[in-house]
Order: sequence, then C-alpha cells, then structure tokens
Amino acid sequence: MSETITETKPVTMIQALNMALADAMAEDDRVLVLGEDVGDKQEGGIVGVTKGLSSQFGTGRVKATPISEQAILGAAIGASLAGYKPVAEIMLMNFTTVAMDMIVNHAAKLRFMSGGQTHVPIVIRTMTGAGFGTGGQHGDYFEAWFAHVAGIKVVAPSNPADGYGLMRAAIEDPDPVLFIENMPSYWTPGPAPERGSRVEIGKARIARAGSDVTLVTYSRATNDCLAAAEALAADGIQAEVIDLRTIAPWDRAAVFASVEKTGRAVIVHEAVREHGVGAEIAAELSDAFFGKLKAPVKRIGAAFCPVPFSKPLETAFVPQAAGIEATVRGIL
Amino acid sequence: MSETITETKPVTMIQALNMALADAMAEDDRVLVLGEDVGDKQEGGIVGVTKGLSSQFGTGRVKATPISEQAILGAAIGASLAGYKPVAEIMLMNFTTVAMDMIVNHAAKLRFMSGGQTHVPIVIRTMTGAGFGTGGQHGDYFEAWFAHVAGIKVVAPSNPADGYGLMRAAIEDPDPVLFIENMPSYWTPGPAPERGSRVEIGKARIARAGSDVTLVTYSRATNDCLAAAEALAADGIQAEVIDLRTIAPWDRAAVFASVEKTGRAVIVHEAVREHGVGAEIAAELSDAFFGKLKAPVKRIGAAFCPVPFSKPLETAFVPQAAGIEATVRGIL
Amino acid sequence: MSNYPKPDRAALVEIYRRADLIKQNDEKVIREIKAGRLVTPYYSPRGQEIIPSALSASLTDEDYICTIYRGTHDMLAKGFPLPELWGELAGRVTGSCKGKGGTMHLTYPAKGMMVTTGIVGSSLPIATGLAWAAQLEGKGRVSVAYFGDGAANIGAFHESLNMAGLWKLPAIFVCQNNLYSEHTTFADSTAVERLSQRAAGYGMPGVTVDGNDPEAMFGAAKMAIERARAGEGPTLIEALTYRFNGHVMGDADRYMDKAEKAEAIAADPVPRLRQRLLDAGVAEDEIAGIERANAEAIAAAVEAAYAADLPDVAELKRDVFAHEIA
Amino acid sequence: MSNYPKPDRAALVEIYRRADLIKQNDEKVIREIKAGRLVTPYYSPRGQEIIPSALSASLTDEDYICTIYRGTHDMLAKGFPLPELWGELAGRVTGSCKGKGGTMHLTYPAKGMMVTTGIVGSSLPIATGLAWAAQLEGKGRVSVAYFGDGAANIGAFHESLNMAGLWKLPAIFVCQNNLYSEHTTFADSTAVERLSQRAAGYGMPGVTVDGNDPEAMFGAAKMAIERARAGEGPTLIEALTYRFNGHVMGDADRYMDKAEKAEAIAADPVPRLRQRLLDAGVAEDEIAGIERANAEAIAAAVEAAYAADLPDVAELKRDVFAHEIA
Ligand SMILES: Cc1ncc(C[n+]2csc(CCOP(=O)(O)OP(=O)(O)O)c2C)c(N)n1
Ligand SMILES: Cc1ncc(C[n+]2csc(CCOP(=O)(O)OP(=O)(O)O)c2C)c(N)n1
Ligand SMILES: [Mg+2]
Ligand SMILES: [Mg+2]
Repeated sequence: MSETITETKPVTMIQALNMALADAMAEDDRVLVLGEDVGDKQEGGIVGVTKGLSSQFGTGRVKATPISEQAILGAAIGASLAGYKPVAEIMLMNFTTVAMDMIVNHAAKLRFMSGGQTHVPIVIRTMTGAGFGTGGQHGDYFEAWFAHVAGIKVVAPSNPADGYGLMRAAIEDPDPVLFIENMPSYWTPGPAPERGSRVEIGKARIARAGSDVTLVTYSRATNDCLAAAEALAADGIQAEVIDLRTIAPWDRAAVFASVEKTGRAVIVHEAVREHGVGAEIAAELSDAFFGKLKAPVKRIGAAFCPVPFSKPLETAFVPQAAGIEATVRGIL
Repeated sequence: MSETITETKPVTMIQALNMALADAMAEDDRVLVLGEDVGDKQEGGIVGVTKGLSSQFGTGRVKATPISEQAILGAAIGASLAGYKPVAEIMLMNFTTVAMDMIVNHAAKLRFMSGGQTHVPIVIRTMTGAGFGTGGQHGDYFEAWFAHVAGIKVVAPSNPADGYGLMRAAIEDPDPVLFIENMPSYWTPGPAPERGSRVEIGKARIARAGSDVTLVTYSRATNDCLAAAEALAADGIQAEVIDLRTIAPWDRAAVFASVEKTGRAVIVHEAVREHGVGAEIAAELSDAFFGKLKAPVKRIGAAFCPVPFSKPLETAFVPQAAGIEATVRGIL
Repeated sequence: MSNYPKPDRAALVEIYRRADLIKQNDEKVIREIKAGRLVTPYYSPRGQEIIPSALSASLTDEDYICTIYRGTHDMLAKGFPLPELWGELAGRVTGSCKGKGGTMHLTYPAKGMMVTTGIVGSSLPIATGLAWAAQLEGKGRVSVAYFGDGAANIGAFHESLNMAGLWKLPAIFVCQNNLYSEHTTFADSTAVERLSQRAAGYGMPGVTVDGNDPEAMFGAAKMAIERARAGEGPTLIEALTYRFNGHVMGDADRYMDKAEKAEAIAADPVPRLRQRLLDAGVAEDEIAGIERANAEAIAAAVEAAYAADLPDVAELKRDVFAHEIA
Repeated sequence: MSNYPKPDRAALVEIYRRADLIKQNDEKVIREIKAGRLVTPYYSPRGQEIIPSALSASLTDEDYICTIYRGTHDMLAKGFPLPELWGELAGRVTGSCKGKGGTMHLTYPAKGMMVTTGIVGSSLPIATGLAWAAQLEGKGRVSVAYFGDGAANIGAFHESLNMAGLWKLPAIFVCQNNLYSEHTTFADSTAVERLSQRAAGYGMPGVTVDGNDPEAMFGAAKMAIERARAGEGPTLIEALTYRFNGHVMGDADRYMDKAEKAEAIAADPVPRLRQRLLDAGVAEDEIAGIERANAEAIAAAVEAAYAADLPDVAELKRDVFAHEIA
C-alpha cells in the first residue's frame, strides 16, 4: 500500500508508480485504472504496480478486466471521450499487438479526425524488457512504432523518481500517452520522488554531464550508459548521458545543445537497432550538425532477432555497458 | 481474367498482380489465396486483384474469409506450417493493426523461436496510400513497423512489372513477406512483365541513372522522384533514382554505390517522415559516408498527422515532386 | 415480441421524418457525386433508414452513439445538423470536423455522436467504454454501438460483448444485418444463422428483429434502452435489413443476387412507412410538409457547404496534439 | 454423456502413464528451479494432467496441436521427447529449439507439436490454419488448439471459432478451464457460466466435461476427434480442471480461495486415476513399473540437458531468416 512508504527511503519503480497512481486517484476522481488483475486485492496482479488501489478506491474505479486488450483500450478511449482519465494497463508491450487498432487508429487520431471536437486523454501503461528468460514474445521494445504515429506521446522512465513524475504528468496530459516500464529493473531502488512532483513530458534530463561525447538514451539502457560513462571517466573521457524520458516528442533542444558541445553522439536503446528510435535521432543529428560533428553518430540497439531464451543469447542480445564503452572509444 | 491479357500491351498493377497470382497458383498447387471478398466470382472483390482466381482454381484454394484478420493470418500461418504457401490479403494496411500479433509475434518469429524447425512462408498482401479521400484510417504507410521486426521481409513495388516479379519471388520465398501495394496507382498502366519473371527480393533497381544526387525511394513515391528528376534534368541536374523495391532487407550495396558516386542523398517515402524508413537509411548513410558527403542526407515523408480528408490537406500531406525538387536544389 | 412497447402516432411520424431525411439526403449525396460537385467515397445506407430512426426515438442528446463509415443514417437519425454534415462531406471548414475527418469519421459530440469509424468492429469497444463512463456517472445515459453483420465476426465484437455483459453496462449493440459485407454474403462469412444467438454467450439478451419494420424496431430498441437505463445491462439487437446499393458508390454490385435485391427494393421501408402513416390517417399534407422541409434543409446545407472555405494547410499541424505542432 | 466412447483398460493405463509423467516432470522442474539448477519462468500444469493425457489417446503423430506457455502437459501427453524438452528448458543446444525458444515456445513438429505461444488466444487462429491445411490435404488429420479459460474472452477465440465453424474444419478447441487467468477468477472475467455455451454461436457442438475425469475426458475428446476426422467440423470442449499452483512459479497465490484449492488438491486426479486402475485390477507392480520408468526417463533427460552445451552467440544470426544474417 502506498501509505506505508516513507518518502525519504529509496523506493523501487513499482512503489513509485504505485504512489503516482494512488496520488492521482486521490486528487482527481476522474482518474480510473483498468487492466488484467488490477483488481486483485492482495497483490494488485503479478508485479503489483496497482497493489492496494482497488481496496483504497474501490473496484468501480480500479477495474479488473477480462483478457481482452481491444476492449480494455476501447473502454479507456470511450471513458476518456466522456471526460474520465483512464490509466489502462496492457500488461506487456508485446500484447499491444492485439490492440494496435485502438491505439493507432483511434486513440492517436480521434482529436485530429474530429477536428478537435474530441480527444483521448488516456495513459497506456505497458512493461517490457529482456532478461527474465521469457523468450521471443514477452520482451520487445516497440516504442519506434508509436513514435511513428502522429497523435500519441511516448514516455519511458529510467528511475523511480522519474517514473512517479512522468506518471503524474501523463495522467494530466490532454493527449494519449504510452507509458513504457522496464520489467527487469522494476525492483531496483532509487531516490524517492517528491510526492506531487511532475516531470514535464517532452523534457530530457542530463543524467550525467560530460564534454566528450553525448549518449542519448532512455528506459533501462540509461543505467548501462551511466555504467559505460563511469568506465570511460576512469580514462578521463567525459560522456554526457541524456535520459530522454520522453521518446515522442523527444527533446531536440536538449540533445542538440549537448551535441553542439561534445560533437559526438551515440544513441542507445534496448529496441532492435534497425529502424529503432536511434535512427530518427541519428538522422536528425547528422543533418543538423552536418560538417560539425567530430565523428559519425553511432547507434546501439538489440541484435536483429527475436528475444532469445537461453541465457548467453539473451545477454548478448541486449546492449551492455561494455559495448557502449567500446563504441564510444571507437569514435574518439 | 488473366488469360485475356496480352503481354505486349501495357498492364496495370492490378492486372500484373492478378497474373502473378494466377501463374503461381497454376505452377504450384500449394499456393493458396485467402482474404475478404477474394471468392467473389464476378469481381474478385472491390479492386479485383484476385479477379477470376476462384473460378479458375476453385473456392478451396481461393478462400473468401469472414472479416477476421487474426483468423485470416492464423489460417495462413497454420497452413504454411503444414507446407502450403498462402497469400493472405489484409485489405488495407491500417487493418494490419487488428492482426499485428499474428504478424509480429508469430509469422516473423516462429522460425527463430523453434530453432529452425518450423517456418512461415506466407505472403501478406496489403494496400494503402492517400489520395482517395478515405481519411485517417485507410491510407497509412506502416512499413517502418515491420522493417523494425526481425524475421519478416517487406516489399513495395512501384510499377506493374516489378509487382509481378516481386509477387512471384515473394510466394517462393521461404520467409514471410509483407507485400505493400499502392492503391491510388493501381490503375496506372506500365510495361507488361515478362510472364514467369522474378524480381529478386532484396535487390533495388536504378529507375534513372544520374550523378549529382541519389533519390532513394519505393512504392508510388518512385513516380514522384522520377518526375522531380525530370524537372531537375531540365537544369542539367542529374538525379539518380533508386527504387528499393524491397524495404527490408534494403539493398545497402546499391544505395551505397550510388551515394559513393553522387555524394548526396534524399530519401523519399509516403509514410510520415518521423521514424520512417528514411531515418534508418539516412542514419546508415551518414555514418558510412561520414566526412565524404557533399551535403546532409535529407528525408522527405508525409506530414506528421493522420491522413486528412479534405482535398487540399490530403494533397499537402503527401510528398510531391515539387517538394522533392526543392529539397534537392537546397543541397546542391 | 407482442409485449414490445409500440410507437404512438407522433412517434411514428417522427420516425418517418428522420427516415425521409436520410433517404433524401442519400439521394442528394449520390446526385452531387454523380454531378462531380462532391468528391468523396460514399457508403450508402439506403434501405437501412428505419433502424436508427426508430431507435433514436428513445434516445436523448445525452446518450452516446458510435457508428461506422456507412453511418449517415445513424447520424441524421440522432440529429446531426445538416450544415455540419455537408460541410464535412465537402471537406469544408464548416464541417463538424473542419473537413479533416470526412465521410467516414463524422463526429458531433454535442449531440452524443462520439465516433464514426472506418475500421470494422471498432465502434463496439469504444461504445463499451462510453457505456462504462455512463455507468460510473450514474445518470442513466446509454451508449449505442452500430455495426454491420460482417463486423460480428471480428474479435472486437467478442471482447466488447463479454466486457459489457460482465460489467452489466448500459450498452446497446445494434447489428444492422444487410446480408452483405462488401462483396461477401452473410452466409459466406458467418457460422451461425442468427447473430442474436451469440448473445447467450455473453450473458445478455439477444433479439433478431425486422429492422425495416418501424414498430418492431422501435419496440426492440426501446426495451433494450430502458433495460440499459435501469442498470440491467446490455442487449444485442440484430436488425435485419438490406443494402439497396453496392458496398461503396461505384461498386458494380454484380455479386448481389438480382431477385433478392429487386424484392428488397420493392419493399422499400420508407415509402412503406409513408403508406402506413396515410393508412393511419395522417394527412398527405402533413407528410408532404415534412418532406418539403427535409428537402429544403438539405438543399440549404449543400449550398452553404459549397460556399464555405476549404481548410488551410496549416490545419495539418493542428489537432494532432492539444498544442499545435511547431 | 453416457453415449460417449469409453477407454478400455489399456487406454486407461496409457492415460495414467502420461499423466504420471507430466506430474513427475512438473515436480522435477519445480525441484530443479528451487535448487537453482534450472532458471526459467515456469507455468505449472499440475492438476491439469488428465486433459491432454486422455485426449492424446485418440491422436496420432500426424495430428497437430498448438498450445500455450502452460503447456508441458500437452506436450508430454503427445509424446514430446524428454531430452529435447529438458534441453530446451535448460537453454541448451540439445533443446528442440536449440535453446532459442524456451519454456514458452516448445516446438516439435516431428510429432505434430507446431506452436507453443505466450500470447493469450493465439494458439487458436494458428490451429485453425493447420486444420484448414488438414482439410485441404484430405487425409483425416485433425488440429487441436489448447487454451485457458481466460483466453476464451479474447478476440482471436471468436474469429477462430467462427472461421472453423463456417469452413467445417477438423479442429478441436480445448479450453482448459482452471478457474483462473493469472490472478483473476473465471467469474470475474467471463459473462457466461459455461464456455461451451458459446459454441452455438459458431454453429458447432460445445461440451463441458470434467477434465479431471479420464473417462469423461477421453469420451468427449474421442467424439470430437472422430467428428473432425469424418469431416463433420469442429467442436468446442470446455474441460473443467484446477490449477494447483499459482499462475507462475514464485507467485504468492494469496488471491486463490484456500478452501477451493485444498479441495481440488485433495481430489488430485493423478492419484485418483491410480486408485481407479488398482480398483480395476491393474497390478500395483505394473503401475510402479510405469512410474519408475517415467522417473528414470526424466532423470536421464535432466542430466543430459545439464551436460549439454549452451548455444553460441552466433545463433542470434541464425533462424531469423532462411539464410543466415551476414
Ligand atoms: C478491420 C477491417 N477489415 C476490413 C475492412 C474493409 N471493409 C470495409 S467495410 C467492410 C464490410 C463490412 O461489412 P458489414 O460489417 O456487414 O457492414 P456494412 O458495410 O454491410 O454496413 C470491409 C470488409 C475494414 N474497414 N476494417
Ligand atoms: C494477449 C495477452 N494478454 C495478456 C497476457 C498475460 N497473461 C499471460 S497468462 C495470462 C492468463 C491466462 O489465463 P488462461 O487463459 O485462463 O490460462 P491459464 O494461465 O489459466 O492456463 C495472462 C493474462 C498474455 N500473455 N497475452
Ligand atoms: Mg453488412
Ligand atoms: Mg485459466
């Protein structure tokens, strides 16, 4: 239950998101939560981000659903058209594939297609990430798909405090927001968020300042970039790590300012590299800084294959700090 | 009916695809066709790509389906696992959104996840493209989504002859192929294909040779690039137009060879520019030709919004020859 | 169905007023397209006028509907203003969606018309969500999803009906079974004889009704709507009807059975209702007056639409997000 | 159900052999995971052994099945070889999928095990496609889709059953209703009391059967399989059962009703069947022999798996496409 968390102690992403949902529901009774298992009184489902919410706010506002992702998002979209602010959970990002119509053809487009008469202020929470041996259908990062669709915002916090602040901002946002949570780092503690704080959507965070190279990243890969930056610092190489936090629309100003300073950029994400978000950023940087870069913009992503099961393969599939470090050294 | 077409006369894309399907079905009785309306004896559905097939090959092999895109693709996947070669139609690309699970989590991945024990040699035909006033849910180009998924190939012919040859190759391909057809140019006649010819998947075509700039494109936008190239040629500017034909895996060798020569590249597609296929190609070119390009790589795509209905908006939404021309002049 | 509520004379006249408006409007759209003055894909609802006209008699502006590309009848029956309708069809700034949505995406939330969709089946999940909102709000609103027979075989139908049945939502699922989905017959796409049979699988009542019969349709709809308002849950209505035209304007419709079609057109429900009114003693003059008013309102809307401005290309950057794109 | 075909003594013994193999295998997996020797998410089928054991008695290696993450019982019942199973669970090159698929994607086409999926509902459309292929081929093969009660509410279920019913495909849709989908009860997710009621909406027979009763399950399955082989079309079987463990290993299962669970475990179908065999005069020795053979086969497979190599990272480039990625 959110009440038992003291804000000064470190919290996990699970706790931070749980607090954010509880605080938002307490403040605004138009906020609703729906999804599979979210009504579970004991645990709030397998991971427990929604733990305690159904007891605190009732099973009317915290609605356990059948395994019906289209209906879950339809319910969220419909309720939002009527003035509610639903937070719908699509348990894993791979399951967005059974409900893409609702996200892409409706949530993202109704404002435009209605000429601004309606809009869909929903949050779609979803988790993903390789590392738990769940194989090819449970760990994909598909954020590039959604960034390619006009009308929906995409955020992906890397730490509990940002998770809290982004969730509060996403719920208040007048547009649909896809909220991507990394599962393997759910239990990693981090500094507690300030209760009531917001992280502005569209604003990146300089996770580490540096002058030699800019690492642009988001979600769990931020940690790997920070680890690589530490290792590089031992050799006097100062990497600036930018945690985008919002993937769409991304904070062009922050990234540009950093690359203006460093002249080098590496984009790192856990999604497959080919046609990932890194491509867009690399293309933009290479164009905007044409003739001014000290090195080509590099991109690091997962291997071009489904998430493999066997541990050594799964480990090799995901970008690691060592690979990031090596790439940076390669362009210095 | 395909028999009535003489091969020397120009044919439309509809006729070329119809011939390809008929020829493939005649040659290999494992080839099946399924989709909404494909059984229609008179017309073969609204557009008529499948016209005559159910009369010629029977309604067993040419199977009209309910409006059930998941089951359509499930049927195709299942039949392919059992040794058939189904060509499934998902009428419009926007309707892939109700069946993404079948495409992304299954068709693309079963070979890998089964360690090569099974594979899914299906073709998924789908059409799209703005220009008919069909509004926000009928004209999107989502090829970048599929290019981002390992295990599925993506092709998009720009002319009837390529349509024929790519379809024949796609049906024979051992991997799943997404086959993208442009609806507004369906009726534009072009040189007839050679019956029985194949266009190799993964190989681009130099649609026009030139030395000053490389235009990389595919599908209908090829025509716009050729028109822009004509206009530029009047001023002595020689644009090389590369029609990728296959979007994934794209023909890196052909594109690199051209840019090596021209030193300048513009990528043009009808998909929304942001996070489109152009981003991947621009990122790759900017990296590979770092310090060697004469100008930044430019990308042209549709406006960042849903496909609008009203004619002036719809026209402005799609990339046009004039805009391509202007972009090229801007980097000379 | 003998226990169904029956429309009184005034209600029947009102149903006719709407049905005639839809019929005349349809004829006008087709004329304008044929004359080249209007350029839009068009999915004629001719033949299906009675269904929403009879159903809307029991709805208020507070109630929600979600409908489909073939939905001008559903819209007009619920009171979509003609100028905003024609402005939209013509892609003008005066359209309800400023010309950005178009024929397949007519929207008018001021009268509860929340979504018109071009994706088969997708009206149902969103209408289910609106019904959920209505239930939470507790003011007795209902939410109607219109869809075709073809849509009854897509996944979204199933998920929506199960959720609505489970949560006892105030939803009415209205399948307009016109026997065709594009070029495919009902029998070629559906494994069950009557779609209403599926309702039992979702714990809700299901009824098949002659959608072209205003009394039957009024009764079935009113029962379902009252049930929903009373918190008793959703209903599935299969309204039997027929599509007088091909799927989309320009469609050769050779796949439609000629005799079946001729028979349906001979039983055109709109003149049939007109005759019923006459038989019931409604004066020819009153009816003619209604028809004249409809014709005038349509003509005025068409002229106003053509006189209005086309949108500026700057609109591409507006309404994508709440804040205009830079 | 009295007209159902009944298993003879040999068939019952064979059902027990499979059920015991599944039960012992499950216990071994759990022991190995707890001991830290095996690292994998694991969805225990304990309690559901009888369903596939009784059903597979009427299948041949030529018949297809598609199952789900919670599918080791379905696999083992159909003859998935233990060394390839354990190789896969342990992520070794000796796994049927070379360690690339894992626990949730066990595949063994050599014995008709075509797809194991982690996406709820997705076993149905693919099994429908396999049934279509079987129909085209005309050799009497059948295709079985296994899925859970939770999956019966997702769109893919609906589309598949309609298509199979419409085309009269040789498919058997087997819902293993264990009363839970993850942490949610059947009643909280389903608007109908018996899932078999939905079959009528797809023009196919539907039957609810005690999946833990080997005779009932054998009979219902055999009827459906024979129907399918004879070209008479698909059947929906709702097999009632219970999940003895939480959804996934490690799950606290506090959401499960304690009394209900205790009762189910007390009625454990595997020892119940053992007792039935004894009562029917099967010698204790024979049974013990079966059990010993199962145990030995499992133990050997586990040891072989651990002794095998882990895959090389070059595997990331293989099996993505037919041709290795450069
Ligand atoms: C998901 C999806 N698949 C296919 C289509 C193409 N399509 C448009 S209308 C239509 C037929 C729909 O038939 P029905 O539901 O009976 O409605 P009707 O047109 O008869 O009113 C089809 C297949 C679509 N719009 N959406
Ligand atoms: C489309 C989809 N949604 C959600 C999930 C997450 N999930 C995995 S198993 C499960 C419960 C499935 O319950 P049921 O179908 O009854 O099968 P059981 O686990 O009881 O065998 C859920 C919700 C998923 N895998 N796929
Ligand atoms: Mg219809
Ligand atoms: Mg279950």
